[in-house]
Amino acid sequence: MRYLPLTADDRAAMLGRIGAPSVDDLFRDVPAAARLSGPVEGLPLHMSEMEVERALSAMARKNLTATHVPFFLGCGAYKHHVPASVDHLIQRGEFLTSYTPYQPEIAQGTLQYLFEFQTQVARLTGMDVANASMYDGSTACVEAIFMARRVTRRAKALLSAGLHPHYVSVAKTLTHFTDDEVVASVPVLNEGAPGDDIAALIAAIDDETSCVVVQNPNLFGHVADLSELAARCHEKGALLIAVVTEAVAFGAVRSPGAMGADIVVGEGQSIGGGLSFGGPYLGLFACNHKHVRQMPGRLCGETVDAEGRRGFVLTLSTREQHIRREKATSNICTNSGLISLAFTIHMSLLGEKGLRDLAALNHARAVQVAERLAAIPGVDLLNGPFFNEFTLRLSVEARPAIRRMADAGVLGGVALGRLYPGEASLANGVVVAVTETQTDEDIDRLVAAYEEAVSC
Amino acid sequence: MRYLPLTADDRAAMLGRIGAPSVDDLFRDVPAAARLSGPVEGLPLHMSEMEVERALSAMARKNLTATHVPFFLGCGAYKHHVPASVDHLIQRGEFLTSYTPYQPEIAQGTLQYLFEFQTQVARLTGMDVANASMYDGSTACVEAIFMARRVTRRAKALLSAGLHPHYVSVAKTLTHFTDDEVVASVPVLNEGAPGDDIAALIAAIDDETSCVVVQNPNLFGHVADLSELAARCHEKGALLIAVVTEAVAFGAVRSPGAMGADIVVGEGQSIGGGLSFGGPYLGLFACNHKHVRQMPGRLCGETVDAEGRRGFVLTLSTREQHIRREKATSNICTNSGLISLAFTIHMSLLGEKGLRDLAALNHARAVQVAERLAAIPGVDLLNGPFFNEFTLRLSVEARPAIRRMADAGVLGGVALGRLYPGEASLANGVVVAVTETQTDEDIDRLVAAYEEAVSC
Amino acid sequence: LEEPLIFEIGDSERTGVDLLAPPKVASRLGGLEREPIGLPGLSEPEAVRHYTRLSRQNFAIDMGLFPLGSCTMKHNPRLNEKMARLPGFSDIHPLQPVDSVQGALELIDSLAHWLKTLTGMPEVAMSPKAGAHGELCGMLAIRAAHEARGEARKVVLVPESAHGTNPATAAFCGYEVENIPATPAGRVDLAALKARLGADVAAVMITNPNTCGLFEPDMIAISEATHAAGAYVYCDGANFNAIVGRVRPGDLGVDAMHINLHKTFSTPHGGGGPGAGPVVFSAALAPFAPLPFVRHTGTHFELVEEEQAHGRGDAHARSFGRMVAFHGQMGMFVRALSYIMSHGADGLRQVAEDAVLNANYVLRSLDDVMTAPFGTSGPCMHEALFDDHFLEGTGVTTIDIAKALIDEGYHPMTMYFPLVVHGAMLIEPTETESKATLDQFIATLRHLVARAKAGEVEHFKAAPHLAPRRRLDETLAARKPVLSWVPESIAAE
Amino acid sequence: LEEPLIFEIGDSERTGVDLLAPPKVASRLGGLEREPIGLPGLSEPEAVRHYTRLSRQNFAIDMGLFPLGSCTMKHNPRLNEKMARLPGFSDIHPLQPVDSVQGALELIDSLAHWLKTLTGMPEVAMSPKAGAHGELCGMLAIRAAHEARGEARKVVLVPESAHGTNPATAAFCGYEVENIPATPAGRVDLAALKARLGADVAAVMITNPNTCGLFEPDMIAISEATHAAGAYVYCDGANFNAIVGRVRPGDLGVDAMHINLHKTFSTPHGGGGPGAGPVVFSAALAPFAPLPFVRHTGTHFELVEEEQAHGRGDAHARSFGRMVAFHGQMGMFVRALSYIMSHGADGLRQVAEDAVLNANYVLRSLDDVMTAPFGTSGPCMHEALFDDHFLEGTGVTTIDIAKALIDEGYHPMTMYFPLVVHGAMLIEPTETESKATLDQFIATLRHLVARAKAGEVEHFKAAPHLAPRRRLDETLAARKPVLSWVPESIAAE
Repeated sequence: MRYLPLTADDRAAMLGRIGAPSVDDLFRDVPAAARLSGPVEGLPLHMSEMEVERALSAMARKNLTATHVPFFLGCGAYKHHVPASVDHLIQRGEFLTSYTPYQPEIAQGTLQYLFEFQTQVARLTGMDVANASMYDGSTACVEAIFMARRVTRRAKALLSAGLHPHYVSVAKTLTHFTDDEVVASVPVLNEGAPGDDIAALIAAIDDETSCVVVQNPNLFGHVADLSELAARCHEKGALLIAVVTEAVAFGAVRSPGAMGADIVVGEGQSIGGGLSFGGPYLGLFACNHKHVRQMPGRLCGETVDAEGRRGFVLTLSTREQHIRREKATSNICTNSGLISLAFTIHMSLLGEKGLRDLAALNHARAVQVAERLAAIPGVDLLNGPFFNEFTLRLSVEARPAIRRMADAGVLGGVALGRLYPGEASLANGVVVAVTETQTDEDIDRLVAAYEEAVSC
Repeated sequence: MRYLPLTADDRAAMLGRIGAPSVDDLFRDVPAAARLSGPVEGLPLHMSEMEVERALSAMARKNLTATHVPFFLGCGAYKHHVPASVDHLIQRGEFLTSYTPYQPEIAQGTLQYLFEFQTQVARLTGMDVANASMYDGSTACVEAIFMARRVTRRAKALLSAGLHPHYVSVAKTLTHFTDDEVVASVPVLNEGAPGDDIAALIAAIDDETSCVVVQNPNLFGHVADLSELAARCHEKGALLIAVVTEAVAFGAVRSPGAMGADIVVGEGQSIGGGLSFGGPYLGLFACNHKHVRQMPGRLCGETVDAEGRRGFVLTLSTREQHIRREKATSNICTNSGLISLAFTIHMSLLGEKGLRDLAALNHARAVQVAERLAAIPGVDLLNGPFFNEFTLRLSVEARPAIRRMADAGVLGGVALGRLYPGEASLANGVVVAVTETQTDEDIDRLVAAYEEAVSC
Repeated sequence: LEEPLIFEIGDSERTGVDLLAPPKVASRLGGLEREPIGLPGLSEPEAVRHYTRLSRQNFAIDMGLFPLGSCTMKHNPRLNEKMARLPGFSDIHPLQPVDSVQGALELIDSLAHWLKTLTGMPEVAMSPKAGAHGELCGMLAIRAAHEARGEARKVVLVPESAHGTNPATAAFCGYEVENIPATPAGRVDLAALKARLGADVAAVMITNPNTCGLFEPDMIAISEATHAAGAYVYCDGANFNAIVGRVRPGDLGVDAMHINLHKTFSTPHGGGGPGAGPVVFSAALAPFAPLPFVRHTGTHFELVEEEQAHGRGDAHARSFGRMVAFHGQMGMFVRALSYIMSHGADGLRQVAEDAVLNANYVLRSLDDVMTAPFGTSGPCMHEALFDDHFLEGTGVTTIDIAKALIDEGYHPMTMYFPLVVHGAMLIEPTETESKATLDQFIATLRHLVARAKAGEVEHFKAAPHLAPRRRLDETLAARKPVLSWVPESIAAE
Repeated sequence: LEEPLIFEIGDSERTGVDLLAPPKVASRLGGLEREPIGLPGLSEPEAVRHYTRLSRQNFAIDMGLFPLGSCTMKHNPRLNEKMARLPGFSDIHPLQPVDSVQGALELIDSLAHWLKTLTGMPEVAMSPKAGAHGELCGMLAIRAAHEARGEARKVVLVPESAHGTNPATAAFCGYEVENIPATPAGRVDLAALKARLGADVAAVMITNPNTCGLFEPDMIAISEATHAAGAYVYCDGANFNAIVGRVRPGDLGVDAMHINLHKTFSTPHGGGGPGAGPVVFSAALAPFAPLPFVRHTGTHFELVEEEQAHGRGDAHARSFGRMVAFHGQMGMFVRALSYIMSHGADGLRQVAEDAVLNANYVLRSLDDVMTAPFGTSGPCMHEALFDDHFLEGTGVTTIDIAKALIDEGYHPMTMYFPLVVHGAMLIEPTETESKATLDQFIATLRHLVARAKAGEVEHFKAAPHLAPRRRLDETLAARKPVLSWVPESIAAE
C-alpha cells in the first residue's frame, strides 16, 4: 500500500478523535444490502511496482510499435519526432499534478502557457483568437457546428466528403440528439483531387445552411483553395468551418484564415503529442473576434493583479457550464491541458523557422515516396496537390494487403476499407502518410511491400 | 545548432560592442601553428536529435540487457528494482542542473538531502557519521586505507582475500605511488566459508599494521562475524575497515559498526542506482566521531542562518583540496551528488520496514535458488552462511560455461576466471547473485542452463 | 522575477530543433504556399528555462495539500507515467490493423473488466474523453433507450446540489431540467422526488455520495421509484473515490455512471486535462452504449467499429453511435490500470476507507470552531462540508479564508459549492495525505479562524500576500478580453 | 514554508515500496542478524512532495544564468538524459561476457575516438571518475613514465593561478609543488619557468586557457622547454570549452589532459556529481595509461583488463594499473557522446566561438564600471575576469556583490579565484546563454555597481534577502559539527 501514508496507529488515533468505533461505522449510511463485507470478488489483490511493470510491459510488447517498423499511417494521427525536452518539461510536478487554473494567483504557470498556446494557435490558423483546447479534433469539429448554429441561428450543416469519416460519425451522433441536420456524402476518388467536392458544396449552400465543414488537406491528402467556398458561404450567411488534422501542414499550406474560414478546428496531436493509440489528443479551436462570445471551451485572458502586474485568468467563463449550468455553450469542462502544454513547448522550440523547415521536409519526402510508389505497376497515385499524405489506388483490395504488410512488419498506410467498410468504390484505396521520421531503409521496405502486394 | 541561442544578428551586434572585426580575432592569442581554420577533420558534422537517437539506440540494442533475460550477476554491482518516483525526482532540473552547493543560501535542497543521506548511511553502517559520498566503492576503499595511515601514522594495510579483486587492484595501483604497503593474497575456496581468511588476518596483524580491510559479505558471498578481528585490530592499534558492496545487506546482516569496525566503506549502487555498465556508482564512507577530521570527501553540516533558521552548509572544508591545496586529505573534489540523491530517495521510500523486507526477500530467494542449483550433479554450493550471493564450484571450467549461457540468453553469474584470470584454483568457480528481480521462470531457466553446462 | 512571454523573447529565425535538409523536389502544394505566421522560436536552453520558471508559478499536489472538494486531487504515482510511456502503448497508431495492437486492446479490455466489476455493472463505454463527456454519453444512451421505446420524455430531474455539468449536459441533450429539493439533512427529498416522477421524466441525475459529502441512504428507494416510473438513474461518478471497493453502484440501482479516471483512479489533472470518463451501464442501457468496443473472443481481441456493429445483428447494433474519432484516452487507460493493479481489490477498499477516515478526521477536528451544516447528521463520506456561519460579523468571507490558505502553503478548498449551503467550504483531503499533514492543515485553519474572529479582516481581504500574484482583476479580463498576445501589454497601460 | 527532515516526518513502520512476500526458508545468515537501524520510511506521496519541495530551494541552470567561472555551467540537453536511460546502456552489468555488451564497448570506443581526435592526442584513458581523478590519472602516468626510465624526479611546477586540485594532486602523487609566477599580463612567466626547469622537475601542470580566462600565447614554447628538460606537460582541461573544435591541445605539446565531460560536454553537474574525467595522452605517456581499455579489432570490441594487459606484451603492458572497479562513468559517456554527436565538429567549433564571444561581450559591457585587471591585454577567452578595485571605499566586497546577485535571480560568479587577482570575480556565461539574458545580466550588474558606489552598503551586507535562506553561519557549523540528524535541532537551542 505504497501510496497510503496512514499507519495502523494513525487510523486508531483518528477514529478516537472522530469518536467512531470503527471505519465500518463511517459507512453506516450505505444501505445494508449494498455494503460489501470484503474486497470486491473476482479481482486480484494489490501488486508490487515490479509486478505491475511486468504485467503492463507484457501487454505493451504485444503491439507493433511505430518506432520499430517502417511506419506510414496518417488519416488524423501522425508520427513526428518530439524533442526530449518536451516530455521532460510536461512531467514537472508543477505542471503534471496541478489543477484547472481556477485559482489564478497560484496557477500563473498554467495560465501563461495557455495564453501562449492560444496565441500560437490563432497565428497558425490565421485567426484572431483560439481557445485553450478541446478534447480532440473530432469533438472540436462538432462543437464548431453547434457554434455555427448559435451564430447563424440555422441548423443545417454541410459536411464535405473529404472530412474524416470518424469526424462525420461524431457529428452525426451528436446532431441526432440536438435536431441539427447534417448533410454528408460518400467521397469519390476523383483523379487529381480525391475526395474533393468543393464545387458541389458551393452549389449546395442555401439559406438554411449554418455552415460548411471542409477538411484541408482532406482525408485523402488533397489540398484545396477554399477562398471561393468561403466567399459563397459569406454571401449566403453561412460560416465556413475549416478542419486541419495534420498541424504540421500549418507550416507549408496557406492558412484557413487567409482563405476566409470563419472557424478553424483541428487536431493538434502532431506537435508535441504521441500517437498513443488515439488519445489523449488535442482539439484546436480558433475563430475571429466577432464570434468569440459564442466560442465553446475555456479561454485564458490577460489582466492585472492588485499590484498592477500582468497576469492571466480564465475569462468569459459565463459561457461555461460550471457557471451557466443549463445555459452553457457546451457541456465541456475539461480541456487537454497537458497536451496543449506539450504543443506549446514543441511549437516554441520549432518557431517559425523550425515549423517551416519541418513542413518542407515532410512535403519533400512525401513527394519522393509518392513518386516511387506511383512508379509501381498496379499502384496509381490519385493526388494532384498534397502535403505529406496521398491516396493510392491499388490493383488489389487494400485492406487485406495492408494486413499482410503488417504481418510482415511494415505498417504501409490506412486502407480506405477500414474507414469506409461498406464502400466498394473505395476498397482498393489506401492513404499513405510520410513525415520526417522514416529512414531511407524504411522507404525501401515500403516500396518493396507495395510491389509484393500488387504482384500477388 | 539547437542548443545555441545566438543568431547571426546577435553575433554581429556583439562583435560591434566588443570592437572586434571577427570572432577569429578573439582567438588571436592562440599560436598560429595551433589555430585550426575549420572544423576538426575526420569527424562528422552536427546531427538532428532524431539522428542521434537512432545512432545511439542502435548501439544500445547490441547489448543483452538485464531486464530482458534471466540475470544473476553480482560481484559488486546488483540489479534491484528502483521505484519510478526515484528517477522522476532526480530529473527535476533543480537537482539535475544544480552545482556543488557552495552557495548554501540557494542550495538548501541539495544540502538537506546530503544531510539526510549522511544520516541514513551512518545508521545503515552502524557508525556515527558518513560523508556526502565518494566516486564508488573501490575509490572509497583506497581512501579509507589512506585515512587509516593518517590516523595511525602507519603504512601497512592488510587486505582480506575476500575483498573484491578490482578493489585490491585499485588499492595496489594507488599505494604503489604513495609508498604504502599493501598485503593481499589469493583467495581460497574453503568449503563452507569461501574466501574467508579472518583467522589468518588476525594472526598477521602487527605493530606496523595501519588497517585490516575486510569485505562482508565477501566477494564469494560469505558472511562472517568481524567482532574478534575488530578486537584484535584495536588491541594492536590498527583500524578495521569493513567493505560492503551490496547495500541491501544492511537490511539483514549485522552492521559493521555493531561488529566493531572503525571505518565502513561501500558501494551504494544497489539502492536507487542502476547497473549502468559499472558507473556512475556511489561510494559510501562512514566512521566514528573521533576520526571525522581525518575523513576524506565532502561533509554537510547543520547550522543556522542570519535569522536563526535551521540550514545546512558544506563544512570542515579545511580538509579539502580547494582550500588546502597540497595539504588536503585527498584530491577528490566531486562526490556522486545525483546518485546519492537517488539513494536517499529510494531509502526514504523503503524505510526500515521496506529495507528489512527487501533484504529478507533477497535472502529467501537466494537460499531457494542456491538449494536448487546445489541439487544439480556437478554443481557444488560452497557457502555456509550467505546473504543474496553465493559461490558454486562446477565440474567444468566456469568462464566458457558462462559465456555459452550468455549466448543462449541467460546471464548466469560471474565466473571467477573473469576476476582472477591467472588462478587455476578458481577456474571452476562462479558467483551467483539473486535479488527480488528474477521471476520464477528466470530461475527455471537458470537451473536448466546450469544443468546443461555441467552435462557437456 | 517576472517571466516574459515567448513572443517577447523568441525570434522567428531562432530554433531549438535541428532537422535533416529536405531532398530537392518540385513543390506539389498546388500554389497554396503558407503566408507569414509570426511564430517566435527559442533555442532549447531558453525553452527549458522559460517553462521551468513558468512551472514554478503553479501550485500542485506535489507541493502540498490540495483539499479540493468534489475534485479528488490525490497523489499521482510516477509508475503510471512510466507505464504510459512504454513505446508499445505510446507509439501505436489508432488505425493499425487490429492484429498488430492486440496488447493495446487487451489493456482496454482489462481496464473495462475492472471498471465493470468494481461497479457491479455489465457494460462500459471506454471512449468518453472526460467526466462531462461521460455524462453526455450516459444521457445520450438514456435518450436512445427512450427513443427505442418510442417515447419522447422531456424532463430530467436534478437535485439542487448537483454538479454544474449535470444540468448543462441534460439541457444539451434536449431535456428540460427540473430541480429536486434537499432535506434539512442534506439528502435528496425522496417524497418530493416520488411526487414528481411520471411519464414525462426521462431520468434522474444524482450524485452519490452527494455534493454535501453525504451518502444518500435512500439510494435504493430512489432507484426503484425511478425505474417504476419508466425512467433511468444517472449517477455522477465524481465522488466514487469515497466508496470504491466498498459499494458497487450497480447494487444501488444505477443505470449509468461516468468514472473520472483522473479523480478516483489518479490519472493526473495536468492543469486542466486530459481526463477520461468511461461510463458503466446497466443491462437496460447496455445495448445503446457508443462505439467503438473491444470484444474478447477467446484468444483474440476484436475492435467493434461501425461496420461490425451495424453489419451483423451484434449486441451493439443499437449503439447510439460514435463520440470521438478513435478509441478514447489510451494514455489515461494505461495510467488508471497501473494504479488499479497497484492497489488491487484490497487496496482500493483501503482507499475508500482512508479517504473517508481522513475527511471525518478533518470534520471532527474543526467543527468546534467552524460550522458544519450537516455535522449532526452523522459521518461524512470523503469530504467535509462547512458553511460560513462561523464567519458572521467578522467581515471575512469564504473566499478570503480560501485565499489566506494560499499564503499558508495550501491550495484553497472548494468554495461556494454546493449551492445549497451558504458560503460553502468543501474539503476533500483524499487518502494520500498523512495524519501529520492533516494535523498541520487543521492547526492552520484553526489559526486562521482565530485571526478572523480577532478582527484581522484586512489581512484576509488582501490575501494572498506570498503567491506569485496578488488577486487578479477578473472583471477587467472579461470586459476587455485580451485572448492572444499583442505587443502592447495591457499591464503597461 | 520550512521543510522538515525525513527523520521528523517518517516512521519506521511506513513504507513507500510494496514487495512480494518472501518464500519461507531457513535463514542462512549464520546468526548475524541485523540490529535495529533507525530508518524512517515515507509513503510515495510523502516522498515525492518532500523531495519536490526540497528541490525548489535550489538554484539551477534550468532557472537562470549560472556565470560560474572555470566551472562551465551550460545547458544540459534533455536528449542526453533520455539516451542514458536506454535499457541497453543503463541496464547492463560491468562483468557481463564481452560478447553481450558489444554496443556498450562501441559507445566507449566512439567517444574515445572523438576525444582523441578533438584533442589531437593518440590515447585516452576513459575510466577516471571526475576531473580531479583525471588529474590523478595524468600525474600517475607521468610518475610511471619517470619510474620506467629509472628517474626519481621530485618537483612539479604549478603556476600561481592553478586550480586548487592541481597542487593537491601533485602532492598526493608524492611530488613537491613549486609555484611559477605570472606576468603582469596574467600569463605564465616563461623566463621564470625556463629558469626553474631542471633534472628534478617531473612535470609542469598548467591550465590553458588559464584561470584568468586568457590563452597562454607561449604555450608551445612552454611545452618545448619542458620536454627539453625531460619533463612532461600536464594541462588542466577544465577550460577546454573555450577552444574545443578550434585548437587541439596535442598541437600545443601537451602530454596529458583531463577532460571534464560535465563541463565541456555538458553532462549535468547534479548538485556535485557524478562527473567524468577521461584523460588524453601523448605518445610518450600512452603506454602508461591505466586499465581497462576498449580495443577494436575489426569486427569486434575487446575489453583489455588485467589479464590481457599483463599476459601478452600488449601495448598496455606498462599500464600503471587500475583506478576504479569497473570501466568508468558509462552513464556520463552516453550523455557526452549524445552531446558531441548533436553538435558535430562544426557545432563544437561554434560552441567555442560563442562561449568566447559571450565572455568578451560581458567583459566589454562592464569594464567601464568594474575593473578588469587584464582588460587591456586583449580579448579574454570563455570567461571575463574582474577584480575589486572598483569597490574601493564603498565598504562592499566581492562576496557582497555575489550574494546580491542571488536576489536578482542569478547564481553568483566565481569569487576570490584566481588568487592572483584581488577580490576576483570570474564570469563565464557559456555559449548557451542568449544575448537577451546577457544584456539583462549586464544591466543588473551595472545597477548593483551603481548602488554600491551610492553607499548602499547595508543592502549588500545583508544580501541575499530573497533566497530560501539568509547567510548561513559556517563558523558554527565547523566549530560544532552536526553531521547527522539528532532529534534536538541546534536551531532550536
